[in-house]
Amino acid sequence: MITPQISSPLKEQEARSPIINDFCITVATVNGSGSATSNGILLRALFTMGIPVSGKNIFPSNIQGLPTWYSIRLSRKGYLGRIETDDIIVAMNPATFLQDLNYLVPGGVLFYDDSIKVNIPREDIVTYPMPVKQIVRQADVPANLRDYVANMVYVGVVAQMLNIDLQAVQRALAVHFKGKQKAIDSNWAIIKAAADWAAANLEKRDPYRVEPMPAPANRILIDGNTAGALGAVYGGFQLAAWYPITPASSFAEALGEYAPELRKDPITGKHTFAIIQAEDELAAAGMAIGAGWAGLRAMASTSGPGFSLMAEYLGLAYFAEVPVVIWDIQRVGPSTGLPTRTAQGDLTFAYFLGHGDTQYVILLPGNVNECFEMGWRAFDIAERLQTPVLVLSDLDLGMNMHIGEPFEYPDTPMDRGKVLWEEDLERFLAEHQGQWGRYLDVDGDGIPYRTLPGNTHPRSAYFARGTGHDEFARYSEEPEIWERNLKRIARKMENARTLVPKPVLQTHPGAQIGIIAYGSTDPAIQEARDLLLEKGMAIDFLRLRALPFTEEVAEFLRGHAHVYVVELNRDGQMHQLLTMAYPEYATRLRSVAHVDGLPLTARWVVERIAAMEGLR
Amino acid sequence: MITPQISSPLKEQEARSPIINDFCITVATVNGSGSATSNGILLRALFTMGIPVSGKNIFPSNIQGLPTWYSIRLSRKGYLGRIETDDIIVAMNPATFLQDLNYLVPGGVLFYDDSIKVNIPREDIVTYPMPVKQIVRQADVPANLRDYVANMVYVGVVAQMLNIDLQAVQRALAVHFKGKQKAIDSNWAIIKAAADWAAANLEKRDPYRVEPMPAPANRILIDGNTAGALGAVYGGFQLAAWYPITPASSFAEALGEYAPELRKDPITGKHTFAIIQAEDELAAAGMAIGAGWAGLRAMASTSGPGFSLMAEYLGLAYFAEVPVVIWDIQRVGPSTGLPTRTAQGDLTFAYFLGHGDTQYVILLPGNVNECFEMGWRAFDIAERLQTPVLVLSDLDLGMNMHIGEPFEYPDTPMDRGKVLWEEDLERFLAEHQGQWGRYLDVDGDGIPYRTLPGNTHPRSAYFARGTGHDEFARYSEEPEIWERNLKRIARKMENARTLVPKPVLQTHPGAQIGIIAYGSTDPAIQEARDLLLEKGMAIDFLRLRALPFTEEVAEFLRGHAHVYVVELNRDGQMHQLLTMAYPEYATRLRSVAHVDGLPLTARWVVERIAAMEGLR
Amino acid sequence: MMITQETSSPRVQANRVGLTRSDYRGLPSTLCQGCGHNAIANQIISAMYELDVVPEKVVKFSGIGCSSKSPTYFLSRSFGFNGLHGRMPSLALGALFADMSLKGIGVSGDGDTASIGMGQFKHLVRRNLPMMYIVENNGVYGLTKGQFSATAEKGLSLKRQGINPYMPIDICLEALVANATFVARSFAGDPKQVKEILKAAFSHRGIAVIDIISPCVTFHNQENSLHSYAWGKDHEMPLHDITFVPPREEIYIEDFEEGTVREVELHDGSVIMLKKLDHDYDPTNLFEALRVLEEAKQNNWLITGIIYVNPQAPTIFDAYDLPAEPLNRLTEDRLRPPRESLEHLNQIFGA
Amino acid sequence: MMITQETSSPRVQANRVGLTRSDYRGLPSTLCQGCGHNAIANQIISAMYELDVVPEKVVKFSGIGCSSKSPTYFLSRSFGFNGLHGRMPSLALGALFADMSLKGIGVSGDGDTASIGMGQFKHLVRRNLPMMYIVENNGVYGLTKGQFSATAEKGLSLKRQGINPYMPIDICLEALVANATFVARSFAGDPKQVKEILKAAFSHRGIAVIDIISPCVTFHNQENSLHSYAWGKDHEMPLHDITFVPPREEIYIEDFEEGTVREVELHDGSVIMLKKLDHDYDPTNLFEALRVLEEAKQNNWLITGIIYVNPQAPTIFDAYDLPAEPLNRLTEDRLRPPRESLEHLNQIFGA
Ligand SMILES: Cc1ncc(C[n+]2csc(CCOP(=O)(O)OP(=O)(O)O)c2C)c(N)n1
Ligand SMILES: Cc1ncc(C[n+]2csc(CCOP(=O)(O)OP(=O)(O)O)c2C)c(N)n1
Ligand code: SF4
Ligand code: SF4
Ligand SMILES: [Mg+2]
Ligand SMILES: [Mg+2]
Repeated sequence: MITPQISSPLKEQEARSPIINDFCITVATVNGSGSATSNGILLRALFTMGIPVSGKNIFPSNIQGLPTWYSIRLSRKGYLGRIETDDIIVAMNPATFLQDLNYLVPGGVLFYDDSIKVNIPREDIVTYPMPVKQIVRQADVPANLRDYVANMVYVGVVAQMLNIDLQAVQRALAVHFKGKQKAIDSNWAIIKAAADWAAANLEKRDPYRVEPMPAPANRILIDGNTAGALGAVYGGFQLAAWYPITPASSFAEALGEYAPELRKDPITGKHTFAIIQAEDELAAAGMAIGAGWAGLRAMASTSGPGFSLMAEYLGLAYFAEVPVVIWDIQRVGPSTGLPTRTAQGDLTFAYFLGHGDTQYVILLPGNVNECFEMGWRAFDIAERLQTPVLVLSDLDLGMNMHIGEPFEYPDTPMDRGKVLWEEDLERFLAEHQGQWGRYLDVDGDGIPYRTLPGNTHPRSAYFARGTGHDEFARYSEEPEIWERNLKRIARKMENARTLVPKPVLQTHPGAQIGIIAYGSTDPAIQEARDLLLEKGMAIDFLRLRALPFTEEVAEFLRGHAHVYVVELNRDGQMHQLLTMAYPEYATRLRSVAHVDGLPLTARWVVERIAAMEGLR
Repeated sequence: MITPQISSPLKEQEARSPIINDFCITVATVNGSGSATSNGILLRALFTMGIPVSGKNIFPSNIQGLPTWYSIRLSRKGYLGRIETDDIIVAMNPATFLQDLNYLVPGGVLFYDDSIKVNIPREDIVTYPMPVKQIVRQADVPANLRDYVANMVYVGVVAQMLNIDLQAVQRALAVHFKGKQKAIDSNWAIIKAAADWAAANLEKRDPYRVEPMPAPANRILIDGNTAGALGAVYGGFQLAAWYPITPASSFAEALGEYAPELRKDPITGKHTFAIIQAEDELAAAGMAIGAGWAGLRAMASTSGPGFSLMAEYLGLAYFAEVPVVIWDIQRVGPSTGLPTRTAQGDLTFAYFLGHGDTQYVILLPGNVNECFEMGWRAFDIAERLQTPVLVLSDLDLGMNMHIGEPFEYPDTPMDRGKVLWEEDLERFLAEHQGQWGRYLDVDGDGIPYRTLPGNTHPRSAYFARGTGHDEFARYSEEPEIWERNLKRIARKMENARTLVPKPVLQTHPGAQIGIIAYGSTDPAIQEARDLLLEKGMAIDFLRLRALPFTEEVAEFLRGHAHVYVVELNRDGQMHQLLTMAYPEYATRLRSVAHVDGLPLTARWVVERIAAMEGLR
Repeated sequence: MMITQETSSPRVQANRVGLTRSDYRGLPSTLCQGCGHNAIANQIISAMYELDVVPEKVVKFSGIGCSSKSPTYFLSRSFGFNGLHGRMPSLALGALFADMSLKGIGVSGDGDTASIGMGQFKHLVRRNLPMMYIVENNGVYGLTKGQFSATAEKGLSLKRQGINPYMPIDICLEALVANATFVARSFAGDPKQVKEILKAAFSHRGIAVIDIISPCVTFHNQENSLHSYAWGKDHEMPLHDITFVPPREEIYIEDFEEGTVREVELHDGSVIMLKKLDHDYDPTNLFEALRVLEEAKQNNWLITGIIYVNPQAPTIFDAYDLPAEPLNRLTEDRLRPPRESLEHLNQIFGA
Repeated sequence: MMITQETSSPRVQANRVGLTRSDYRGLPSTLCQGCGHNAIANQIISAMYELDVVPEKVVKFSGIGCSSKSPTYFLSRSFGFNGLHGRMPSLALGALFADMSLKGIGVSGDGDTASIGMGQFKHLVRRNLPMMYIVENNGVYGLTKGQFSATAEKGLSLKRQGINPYMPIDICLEALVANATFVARSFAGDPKQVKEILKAAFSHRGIAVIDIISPCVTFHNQENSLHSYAWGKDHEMPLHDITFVPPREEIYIEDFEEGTVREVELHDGSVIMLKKLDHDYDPTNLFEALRVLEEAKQNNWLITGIIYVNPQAPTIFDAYDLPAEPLNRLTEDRLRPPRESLEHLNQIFGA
């Protein structure tokens, strides 16, 4: 991390021009204290004011009592990646008080619970003690809820001091408590009391403040897991199997929250889906694959350790050609690693998952809108190709709140792929000399036709298996048949290149070099590009959204002298895959990778690229 | 496969010069008939005569009654890879009789059970009917053993007609039946009767025959699994966990066969090892890793599906830095695939095994001697590096019999790595300011010192885990600590480059191009090189024996205009890894890969390379 | 909708859905001659025929093993999925959600269920998925050539494997404590009982676990068995050749009286003791079920018959509010929520 | 060999190996205030102290979960390995082979043991590895925030999770049918009984399974519980805020009479009924053990006490002919066969 930024004592106010909508607030609390609610309300209030804002929760892998940080970044210009320093700190946790101060910029602001009795070692900051106990005492709060209410105090004080619209706070409360008026009122009472106290007792001595902004129409604020789950709901998921694991649990839980209402059968009023909490991830994979085989839009959501456990089953799905969608919300590995931190470390594992020759379609959502879109589109691709589609999100994208555009209703009808029901099969047989084979490539695209259990046509049944089989799904150990089949599957997978989302390209006139990245690092890279441009370095940017690579990637590589591949893992995994896929451009690729569990920052990217370019 | 080689009718004998010790015999039977014994005896008899010989068993994934082939190749010049055509067929299975004939070369020989009543469609071959029933009837054999004995008939007839030394056959019987005289005698009686019948009734009309050869001193004949198991025995394995799976079961079973005798403690006479059949491969991996952590030389042996199931546990071993050796005897995947066929398809999966950033030392034995050597050396590497070592063998190497040199006794003492027992720790603390940390790098090579359970020093204990931890094994979620630790592990793994077996290099003066291959394909490539040389193409050959790559690989790539990477999988997995590792030479690499379940043939390699070189 | 079915020839006897016994057949078996698993496949064919089952209404599942191969040997006209070793339960569970009118038949082995598959087996049982779950139990891993499975009796000594040091797992007890709603045991050599149990199990609404003792003629082969194959009359020279699998006859026993114990000699000369449940045994009494199983265990008997039934218990499907129509036939209009609903959501998540 | 141990201060009371209670401590707990798991860790400390255990002779194992964190909260001077979720048994089994004089203490959760870990748990039990295996059973997944585990009672309704549709798994019954040689159940709030059972279990030679009901104060939190936390006197507005974990007191009950049933109210107002085994209950009778467990199940009691013991059964180590000396201390001269033996092998495999 960075070294403390302690400079000369703060001179009184003079000449500090206001800093509006462009700073970072970090709230330091302990987990289980209810602070997540307070922080969420602050974030949503700012969002409601039309300010570009992001919230990043840095929390421990336990349930109660350990240090937790929540950083809210406001950025007029819309830079929403993590930054490494804080402008404002709300210190509620004595245990980290001193350490937290190291991250505060000179001239920064410290709000703190005045029951924390520590000497503040910095003189270059503005401090505002908050009489939390006192305000809580004044409200008539039962003893067991005092800790919780304490967090509402800082919402009120901070809102008041930064000029956050109190109506926006009220609206945020209403959203959070889903309209439950009692809860809204009682929390509001504390916030209001705290804000009033601040108005009466604190003198503004710092330059930070917010102002409403004319928001681009209709932004939304949502976490990636909910967005992905909603995508799956609109994708018509029919069976979702899961096993609890951070940071993926909230994906399945969001399904459970939204599907019952949204997915009532218009005809019978019944549910058109089942969500099953399995006994482990091997079973979750098995359930999803069984369902996918039988014609349901089937999925499982998990994270690293669970994903590792699915290797054998996904190999079966690949080889028996079963559509299934797996969401891997990546956390930091290897092994149990850092369950509550973010990374992009499962990429090469996913790409080569399972013994033997395999290939997978991998989708790489980079924002909440892509989570939503891939949430439904993944099923279309999986069913069209009759193969597993792996969606690699991560903790930062999945569990943190992000601003997005309103979700767009799917722009294409569902693609259920080549499925033959009774009449279809009858017709097919008529058109193909009475011949249908489950693994027979009649269209020349490597994609065969499949029938589904329940099909009562006496010719429909076949026996699926993970062992060698011929075009008619008959068991076979014949060398030529094995090779022919496996090569057909490779050919089939080639279709993926036209089905997967294309990369997003951002260019700058005259740029000689490029960046390739993917997933949740997008905001940091956007900002880094602008910073590098300020340094005189124009960089084009290609954001990958899927594997296998589409032709735009080769074009991008061809068009640039060298290309930085930026990612959140140790080994530069996308760099490895690009090198493999493009030997002819291999030497143009430069890896810019690291992983420490935190979201990427623009600063780190700029430093690395500048250093590698010999700048500065 | 190849198209039938039917040419003009065979002219009587004229001008066919004898073909000595240079042909291929394929025996076609059904499995469970005991033919494996007969074939093994033929093979061993030829070996005993000093003739370079190899045997390849092509068998089905069931227990009884399905077609099975056994191909014995004799090669004066020592080419012992598979070849695609047969010179001699012994047809005992009516079900495949006609199909088998397609592989017989013009002028080839057909021995067949005369109870098979099929019209023989070829006139360009020599046929010898064998009155199997009659000979069996004459011997006084119980009804239930007739099928078994039938197979001894062809041993006798073939031996007689090819001039196989009957004494060598007797010696082979003695080895097979481990000296049990009754079994030797009764089988010998049938073989002798059959040979006598042939001598009396068949007239030699073909050019094939064997002659004893002055064998290079002391060759051995053994399968790779037994060789590897013996290596582990001499490597001092202490705990081996396994779950039955073809083609790996015989590895663990060989441990069970040889260890009890060889591994009696010289002091107490007790066993110094435990072999545990686990309930599955997740448990086998867990047991081995538990044992490795506690200081035992621990291993597990498995094949593809089981290997997939070990992904999560091996990630733990990598990250918690636990030495363990895993043998993956590769069969054809993906999925259950072809359990009784061979491939090199688990390479990229193994390399990227487990979620998050991981790296593994991978050993690639290419013959039975390397199986033995890597059998013991793997433990030294694993314990030195405190990391999993994966040994990738395959069905062809593991289950088929191969000629090798006598095993060499380990030429280095066991390397138990940096282990601190009570006194060691006491000394260490004295030398290091009273400080020892399980993950503290004091030597600068990234390799820390470890203590083992049972160490009674009160400072020895530590708590191992798969979650983030600092140098003192304390739980940590600190970003810098995570990154520092993971980078140290990467640095630690760099030591592997000096510990793993170097590649084997074979050069030819003036060769401009090269081949890189590994594992069981060695014999086919040796032969292919000679064949290509005959076509005027000199090729150098680098046989990899381990990952990570050592400096010789870069040198080889640097020194050649282009390099063919030959392997038995669909996707060219080693080609992928080489491309990744050597972007600067990426465009020199050309993939020559396929997989159909059968061992590689020189012919296929020659055809592919010739075609890619534009030859012919 | 119905498609005309290939009608069966009038000569052979058709059942009430117009099919003959041969319509329930599968491919020829590739198991060893004499393997108990073949006998069971035959009884499945008979039971389905006699129950007038429409084959297209059945889905077959299995894991990996000799036993798990057998679904190809019956009901060729049913869909089937030969999954992963020990992981058939999850596959079946997912698939059967696609169409609740289908009935699952799972075939597994003792290795497949009680070793690698223990976890999924127990959880499937607990979930009460309507499905017939047959364990073809031979105490060994057949397909991998004769290692001990978790149901092998303690002290059993096998060729190349040594002596089994562990207590066996009792599939019926396991099913019972996991709250199975139908538990039975039979013996592959007792075709009449096998068939009757299959018919009862197939008609049960819920998970029906049937543990069928099904001897492996090839590998359940005691090293020192008196009857092990030998060449020569003096019985001194066992062949010791694992590459040879002598063809054998399937074992069949006569039907025997309820409540009595019967010894059955297996191919390797070892003996098992079957005890048929009493005629008046009450299979709805869980206590009794536990008691007879534990009693049998201590006496080294294998209790056969229907050990426990709870016909009332809700199935996993009852926990979901699904339409009667098969889920896998629902079309886009019933799966994709209307456009307005998304606009509503955008508002909720909006500023 | 022995290294001088840091001697304990003379003021505090040392046990027979010269250690004080604090020598058995671990790091401060990071579990929720009031979590039953902390109470258990404390009793482990007391039991080890009272048993005069040398901490270096103990090895701790766990899976993943709140419960599985607790091995760091006791016996800092013992080695430990916090392994994978549900896969602690195999890790422990492999490790304990290294030195048979060490004793294993495993701590697991109900999710860790009965959901993902069912297979390894059953097979560990069956193998009778000498080890104390504690399940801290709270019916939920604590660490992942309150989903149902496989031991959750049927019909339980939890925040965000809905209603549990499945029958619970009974850890003691599971252990028993897998031939466990020591099976007990207790309640984290009954410290005296917990400690006594721990002491008995630690002294058992074989696997000792202890199912300890250990309430999750945070997530075993019924949606509609009368006592759920509310703000305001009218009890109308439950907080509905899962980001808040109110600190609570651990539940403790008075010691109560053997043979009687006692109700205990949990934090969320739900009630469990503990029944202490009779004084004259014979824990060596397997039938009785099955009976009382099944009876308790049907009455919704949780039987506490030592339910079954079989002190005679051979352990897994008895199946191996290992030297008494720890395997992990054997040196090369005892592990690598002599050179001549290899020459002999080369002859055997030679021509
Ligand atoms: C993950 C995995 N491990 C191991 C195997 C190898 N394997 C195939 S069948 C089998 C055992 C089958 O035993 P059982 O279920 O008892 O069936 P049986 O052959 O005795 O009928 C094993 C271990 C496999 N296919 N997959
Ligand atoms: C393979 C895998 N899947 C899921 C998880 C996530 N996970 C961590 S703890 C836990 C459940 C723990 O529940 P339990 O064992 O009952 O312990 P408790 O927290 O209730 O004490 C889960 C599912 C994991 N770590 N590994
Ligand atoms: S090996 Fe045994 S179980 Fe397998 S088919 Fe043969 S007899 Fe049956
Ligand atoms: S969440 Fe529950 S189980 Fe976990 S520490 Fe808190 S109270 Fe204990
Ligand atoms: Mg079996
Ligand atoms: Mg729990």
